[in-house]
Amino acid sequence: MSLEFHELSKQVYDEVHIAHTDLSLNPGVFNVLLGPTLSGKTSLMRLMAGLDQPSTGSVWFKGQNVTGIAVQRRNLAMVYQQFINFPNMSVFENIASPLRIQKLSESQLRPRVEKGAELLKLTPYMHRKPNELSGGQQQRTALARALVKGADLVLLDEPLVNLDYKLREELREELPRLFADTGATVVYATTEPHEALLMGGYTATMREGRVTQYGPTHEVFRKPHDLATAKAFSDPPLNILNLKRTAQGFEGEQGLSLKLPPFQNVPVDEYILGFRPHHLQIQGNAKDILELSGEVTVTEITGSESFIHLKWAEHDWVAHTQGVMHLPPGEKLELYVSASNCLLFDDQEQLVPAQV
Amino acid sequence: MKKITWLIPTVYIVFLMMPIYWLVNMSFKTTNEILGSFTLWPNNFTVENYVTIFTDPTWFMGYVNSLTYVTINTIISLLVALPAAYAFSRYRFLGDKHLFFWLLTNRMAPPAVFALPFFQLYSAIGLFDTHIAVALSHCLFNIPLAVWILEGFMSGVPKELDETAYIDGYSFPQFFFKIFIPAIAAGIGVAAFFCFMFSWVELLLAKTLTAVDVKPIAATMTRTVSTAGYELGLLSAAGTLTIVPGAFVIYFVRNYIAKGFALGRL
Amino acid sequence: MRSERFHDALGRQLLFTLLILLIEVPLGVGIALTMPRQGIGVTICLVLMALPLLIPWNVVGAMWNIFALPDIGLLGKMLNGVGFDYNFTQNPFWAWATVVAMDVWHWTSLVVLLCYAGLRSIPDAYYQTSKIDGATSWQVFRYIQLPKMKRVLTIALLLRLMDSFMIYTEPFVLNGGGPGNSTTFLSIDLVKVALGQFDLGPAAAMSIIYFFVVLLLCWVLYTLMMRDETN
Amino acid sequence: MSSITLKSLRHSYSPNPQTEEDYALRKIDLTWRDRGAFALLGPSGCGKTTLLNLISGLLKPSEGQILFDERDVTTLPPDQRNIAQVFQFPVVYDTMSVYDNLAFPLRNRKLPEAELDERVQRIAKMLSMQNQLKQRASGLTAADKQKISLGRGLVRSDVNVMMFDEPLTVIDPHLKWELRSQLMRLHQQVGFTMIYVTHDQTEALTFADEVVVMYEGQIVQIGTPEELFSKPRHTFVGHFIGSPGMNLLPCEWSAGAAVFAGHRIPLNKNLPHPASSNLQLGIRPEFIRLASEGIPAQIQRVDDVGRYRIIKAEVGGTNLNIYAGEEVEIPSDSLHLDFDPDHTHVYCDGWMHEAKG
Repeated sequence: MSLEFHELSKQVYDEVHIAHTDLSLNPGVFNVLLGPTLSGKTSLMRLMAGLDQPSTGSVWFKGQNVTGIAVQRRNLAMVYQQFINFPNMSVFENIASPLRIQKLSESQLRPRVEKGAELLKLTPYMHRKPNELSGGQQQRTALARALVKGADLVLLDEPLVNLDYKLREELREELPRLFADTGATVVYATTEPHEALLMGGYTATMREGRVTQYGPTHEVFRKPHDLATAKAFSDPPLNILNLKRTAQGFEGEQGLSLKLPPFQNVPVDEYILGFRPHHLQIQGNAKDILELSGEVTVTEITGSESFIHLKWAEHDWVAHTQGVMHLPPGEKLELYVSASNCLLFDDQEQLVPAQV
Repeated sequence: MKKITWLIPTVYIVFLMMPIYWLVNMSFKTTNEILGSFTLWPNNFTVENYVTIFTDPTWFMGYVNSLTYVTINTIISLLVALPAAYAFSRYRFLGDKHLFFWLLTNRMAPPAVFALPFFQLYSAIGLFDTHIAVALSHCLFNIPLAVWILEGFMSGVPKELDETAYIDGYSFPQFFFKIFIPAIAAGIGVAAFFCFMFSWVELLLAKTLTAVDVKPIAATMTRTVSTAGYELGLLSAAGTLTIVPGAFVIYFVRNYIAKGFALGRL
Repeated sequence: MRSERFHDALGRQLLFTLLILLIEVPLGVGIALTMPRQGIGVTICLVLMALPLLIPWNVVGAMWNIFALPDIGLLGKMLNGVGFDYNFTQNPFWAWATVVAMDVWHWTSLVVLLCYAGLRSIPDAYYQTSKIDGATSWQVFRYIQLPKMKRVLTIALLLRLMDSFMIYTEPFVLNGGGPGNSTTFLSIDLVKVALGQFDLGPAAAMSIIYFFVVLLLCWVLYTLMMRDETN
Repeated sequence: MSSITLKSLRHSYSPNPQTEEDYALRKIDLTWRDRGAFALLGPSGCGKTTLLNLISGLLKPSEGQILFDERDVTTLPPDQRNIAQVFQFPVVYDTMSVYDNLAFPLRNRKLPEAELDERVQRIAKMLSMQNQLKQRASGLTAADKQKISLGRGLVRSDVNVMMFDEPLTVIDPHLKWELRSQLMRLHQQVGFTMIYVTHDQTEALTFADEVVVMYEGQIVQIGTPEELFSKPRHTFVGHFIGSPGMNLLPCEWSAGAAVFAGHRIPLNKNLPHPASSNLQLGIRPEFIRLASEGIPAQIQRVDDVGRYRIIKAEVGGTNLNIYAGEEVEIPSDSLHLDFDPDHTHVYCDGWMHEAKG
């Protein structure tokens, strides 16, 4: 295990930024921290970096307790959401800065800086100052500095959020590969579930200062342990339905009957059923457990897919389908969700596993 | 609408320039012409007044003295204000929201009140009539001002810049001198400008704390008024020369002046 | 401290402060609003306007003395030329007018510079939105420029308030606080008592009162101006 | 409400433009019909904000005309054009309450107080801000402030066009969904002509009936989201829209057909011989199917994006992306590809190669 938190918490005055977290991140892999704004991603990263000290608990890196060790003495790199570069230095000097501090000779340093600049397509701008660069180039400079340093731990705090959409797409693909060769443990914070999925590796979902789940990205996505994780990892938002257990099985709001597959027995009466927008289908098949009729409020079309916003009872749902569908508002639609795509949560919002 | 827009500043500038013009005008006149007739420009153009100033050591040493203590003051003020402003911009502590107000209370007390204690203090420790004495006394109101201006500029630099440097491995002094100071160079320029300005224009303390050796130019001029009668031409020439350093400084920091105030925290 | 002389000086001081604030602040705001926003005009305006701030205070006094003298000064000659019986060394009214004019000349630029800086920090989108909303120039001033200038305006007000209490050198050099005591403000009176008559006891007491008057005025002003910001 | 026509519009920020490069906008001809929802899409610096500011009257064009319906408004100031604009960062009058903010444009137009109140209340309800009307605007969150900016436009009945300049930049991803669908619902209710500027393809495509794609000061394509997706007229559009964008494969022309990596690619149309040899084959990842026979390809990597997967494959030294739904079985190393002929296009010097007439 590379980076570990033991009973970590962080409080600033009365505000809890991080609530009691135990976590060990896998070494040498790409880890994504996923959660909405103010869910504690940045606070956690600052504790990882040693920029802030935890209120309780400890941070361990490579088997050593690093709590309280000065930032300068930890071999790490960090890239922020804002474009942070040293304004008085050229791109070359910016990238070279951590190496200069390590007292590398010019001949050792130059090839590394040039290689880093090349990987991030900065070679033509080596002599410019940061304020003479576009936003994308500034952020590439910051990333190159983190890459070249050869740090054991690389922290990327929403580095792509202020960039143009297409540029973001491009860097999103490059980043995991760029850092894969360095052997560093990378932590990447984002608010976008889609980004987490694209980045692959491992994901830790966060909500209200807690890490709700950590594991391989696809496992967390497909088998969230609780409602908070499922919500954090869904874009468009997770569709939700309240259920009650009756003598016959489960019953939804408005007397809706469902053919739920057998779930492990949990001694509670109230449940929440969650299903992702792309699992809410408008064509049925044999495995469907839920059939209902919703009313279209708005349809959004991207050219290849449609987001159909629906109203069912008091709930606002979204169906995300492949293909273009022009549906007028007010139209009634038959909707289907299949059994394998249902997530059932108990009254404590914990996932109820299906019976094997 | 368009016409009024340039008219107001223009009229104002003309108003500002009139007394200055009159001063310059006089400085090129002979005393006889000044007292003898009223002319809008010098009829007998002369640079004699200036020659007198540049050849008489009591005159030009006044300039040297003034510039010396102003420079010393600017340096001391900045050296003290830089760390103080850094603390204010990077850390939160009780009452820092009213920083500006508390710093300003220093300016509320009249220099006249301070003149006497300063006089006694410096006399006691043998600093009386030295450049450093004047420079130190001017720190009283210049340091708060410099702290306030610098704090504004420093708050404009994200604290993530500091952190990036620490993460890169910079120690605090390395970061402060290699990265932070260049990053707020404009702010240092503006703060220096204001220190220079207030030290240069202040007279009461400067006069009280000096006697012979380091008499500032302003005091030399007062002497002219009182002892040599109204040597108006000479006085005007000396006055004109006191405007020159200020004009130079203002020209150098012209692009930062507006910014300097805008960033200050209240 | 029931000295009549002190009360007179304090009264004169308050009147003077009120007068110059009433002139300098609106004038400064007005000039800042009409200043060019870009181009070479900005530099010219800033450099020329800042010039009076950089002149040693006794030179300001001396300069105005020369400028205003009825026989050889441009201002004195002009005013007498258009039929005023202008003589600031003899007539208290003209002495006051001259001292106020001198202060306006000397310090309005500070208000201008501060306000100009405040105005520059308003993003274009605000002006564009107000244009689109159909706001008049007065509304733009009232709802956009004034709120955004509030911070710098507070600074300007406080500085001018304090410094007007400090005013000493300029009127002293101009005409020594006269004629009579008509332009003897608080600071001048203080120095007269302290250094002129070596009456250190009363001078010290006066300084303390002076300090508390300024502190009180500033605090009231500061709290009033900042009230909205905190909640 | 009105239609908007741009006639040979050009704009340069330099006073004496010499070359084409001096123009931030190079000749725009365009008509937007009344009550439509339109988007201007392009990367930063493509001229979309310039175009927006020309329409709102904040800039005067160097050449050309702008018509609202039949009326020439080229020289009119913004307040006489009856437009509303929402900027990237929220603009509110800090010292006013939410109510006064919303009422401001109406008071300036001397609307009777009763009617004004009725309208403000209605808009506040639409924006679900009824309970915040008395609050001071300065204390609100960025999202709420942006809603007010929006509301100040919606409250007016005389608006010819409502314009949005990347209005969701400051909004959290989860709130974006809510605000965007709210905006679309409002559009359906109020029916203003709306123009939405963004660099985010999802925002543009989902919002607009018709999207204008801009690139280096020029319009490269105008079309519905479907058209842009299925028939990109230029390789830039193909690349810019869709994520990942269109696969652009080098190809040759031989005996009336496109040849890619030694394979003749079937097209569903007869194309003349292209004028240039700079040819590319364009096909979107969504339109490549896995088949038992066809073009052989090597799998390099499979990215699981949750809802679907992206197969990164290689054919004769060229990389391409293939879309595979959750249900598709992906073989382990090599596979055969089948290009949908309806959605396979040939690009000549970047522009779509089409049959004449």
